[in-house]
Amino acid sequence: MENSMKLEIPSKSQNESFARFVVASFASQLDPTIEELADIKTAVSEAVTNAIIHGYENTQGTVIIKCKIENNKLEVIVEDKGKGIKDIEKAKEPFYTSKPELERSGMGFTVMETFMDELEIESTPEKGTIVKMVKELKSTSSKE
Amino acid sequence: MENSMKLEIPSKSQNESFARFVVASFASQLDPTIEELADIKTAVSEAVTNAIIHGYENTQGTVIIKCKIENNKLEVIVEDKGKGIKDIEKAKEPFYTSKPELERSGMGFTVMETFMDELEIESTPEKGTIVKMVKELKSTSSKE
Amino acid sequence: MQLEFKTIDKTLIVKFNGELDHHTAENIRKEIDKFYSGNMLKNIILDLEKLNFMDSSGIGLILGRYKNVSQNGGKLCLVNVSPRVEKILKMSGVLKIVKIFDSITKAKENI
Amino acid sequence: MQLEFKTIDKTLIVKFNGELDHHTAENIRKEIDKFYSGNMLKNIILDLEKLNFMDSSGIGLILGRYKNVSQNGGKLCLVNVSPRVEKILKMSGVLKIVKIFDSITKAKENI
Ligand SMILES: Nc1ncnc2c1ncn2[C@@H]1O[C@H](COP(=O)(O)OP(=O)(O)O)[C@@H](O)[C@H]1O
Ligand SMILES: Nc1ncnc2c1ncn2[C@@H]1O[C@H](COP(=O)(O)OP(=O)(O)O)[C@@H](O)[C@H]1O
Repeated sequence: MENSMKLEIPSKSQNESFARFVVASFASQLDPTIEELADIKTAVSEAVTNAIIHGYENTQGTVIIKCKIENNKLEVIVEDKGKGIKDIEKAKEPFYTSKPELERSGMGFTVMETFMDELEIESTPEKGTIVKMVKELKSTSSKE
Repeated sequence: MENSMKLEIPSKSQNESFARFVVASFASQLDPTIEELADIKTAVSEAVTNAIIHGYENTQGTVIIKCKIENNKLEVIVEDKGKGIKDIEKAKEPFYTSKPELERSGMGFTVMETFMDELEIESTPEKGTIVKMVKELKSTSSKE
Repeated sequence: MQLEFKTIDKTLIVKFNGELDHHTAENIRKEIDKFYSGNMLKNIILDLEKLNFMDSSGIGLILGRYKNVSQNGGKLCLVNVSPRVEKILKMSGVLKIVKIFDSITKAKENI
Repeated sequence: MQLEFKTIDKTLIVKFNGELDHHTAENIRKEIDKFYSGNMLKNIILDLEKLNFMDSSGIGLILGRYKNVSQNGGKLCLVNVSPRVEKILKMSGVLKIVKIFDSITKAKENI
């Protein structure tokens, strides 16, 4: 099966739930387990939240979410044209956050890595950030 | 309340249900009644189906769906870069269909007009079609 | 969309469960037509109780089955039609030629 | 997200109902802190039975309440934690300082 979609939303925090809901609903054509669906929702929530609070720092911007299905693989890309990440390795460290005052835990990237099979971060300071995640769905492959 | 979103999907018929689902979920922030939500879903289903079967005639293309919320108004735009409509007035007539062999009823635009408050069609042959629909949600306005 | 087929005498009863749009209509049409002609049936009753969504593709589907059944000297009836589906069918004038009944029993009495 | 507040002695019990993300966390934080300090309470029990979704914003929320309660000489406990939420909390090490109990009764015994 092959399919794709692209969603663009303004960087408002109320759209975090909408974004993960749309991706989950797109992913549901792969017939995921409840657990897999929750993994995807959580990872998308992290990436979209980061785009909103770190990328755009609560200014107006557009968050772009691209999804692709190929066989039993779901690829999710979350993109912002915000301030970017200077040190990606440091950003990925558990507990590192640049916004402790917002009660961020610094665990966003760790959650994405744990719940998805692949995580790739591309970022250019003052240009923006692209987070690519891949999840292989076991349910479909075993049914085929 | 103000919000917006843009969704792009390939012109595959399996995406018809996904498209109406996403728009309904976006519209749900206006707290619509079940009836209003069903109206929106039905109208979106008609417009997206038209883009797929008439606009792209089952060839590969992209269907673009834009939604905007302003106060208690939902605007939905469904766009394709397909073959376009030569005679819009004729196309809007009940029972007119160019694809009777597909068991189309020619009632798509009539359904859109009935279930939404405004319908605007812009089309250029060989360039594509833009269908704009507006629905005013009673539920929200009465709550404000 | 899930379809459940049942026959009583020469009448095919089809229970719809799911959403009827252009995408699902294609398959529904094929399955109904195959069952109908494969079993040499005459009438069709469509039970729409569990039809959660229908757009104008439903009009075409119902009219198409009406034509097949009529050519065969049979009747097409609808049962358990929600107000919403009825509204769409009314718009199209389908209800002038296809009748709605409250129950399968009543539909059968009228066939 | 809907919050239900209850107090027993100096303990605040908060029942979560809905989804905890960055968007809802802001409001949850404000409401809990207001109720906690406004009523001069000491301990907090968070009942997560009806928490349908939580991302890493939940870690920050729980740690933040833990700090407030600790400064006040009180304790923070969690009850009815789903395996999924527990997994996220374990990742972050929160469970080394905040304890999970099976029921509100058990949590209260341990305060
Ligand atoms: N889209 C982004 N744009 C800019 N900076 C980002 C982005 N995503 C993450 N970061 C940086 O990486 C850090 C770590 O991110 P994360 O692990 O998700 O933790 P948290 O969101 O809790 O801070 C953030 O604090 C921020 O400095
Ligand atoms: N997006 C589109 N691109 C090209 N032609 C279209 C499009 N939408 C509608 N049309 C034309 O208008 C006619 C009427 O559309 P409609 O009322 O929805 O009925 P139906 O889809 O059942 O044919 C179609 O048969 C087609 O010729």
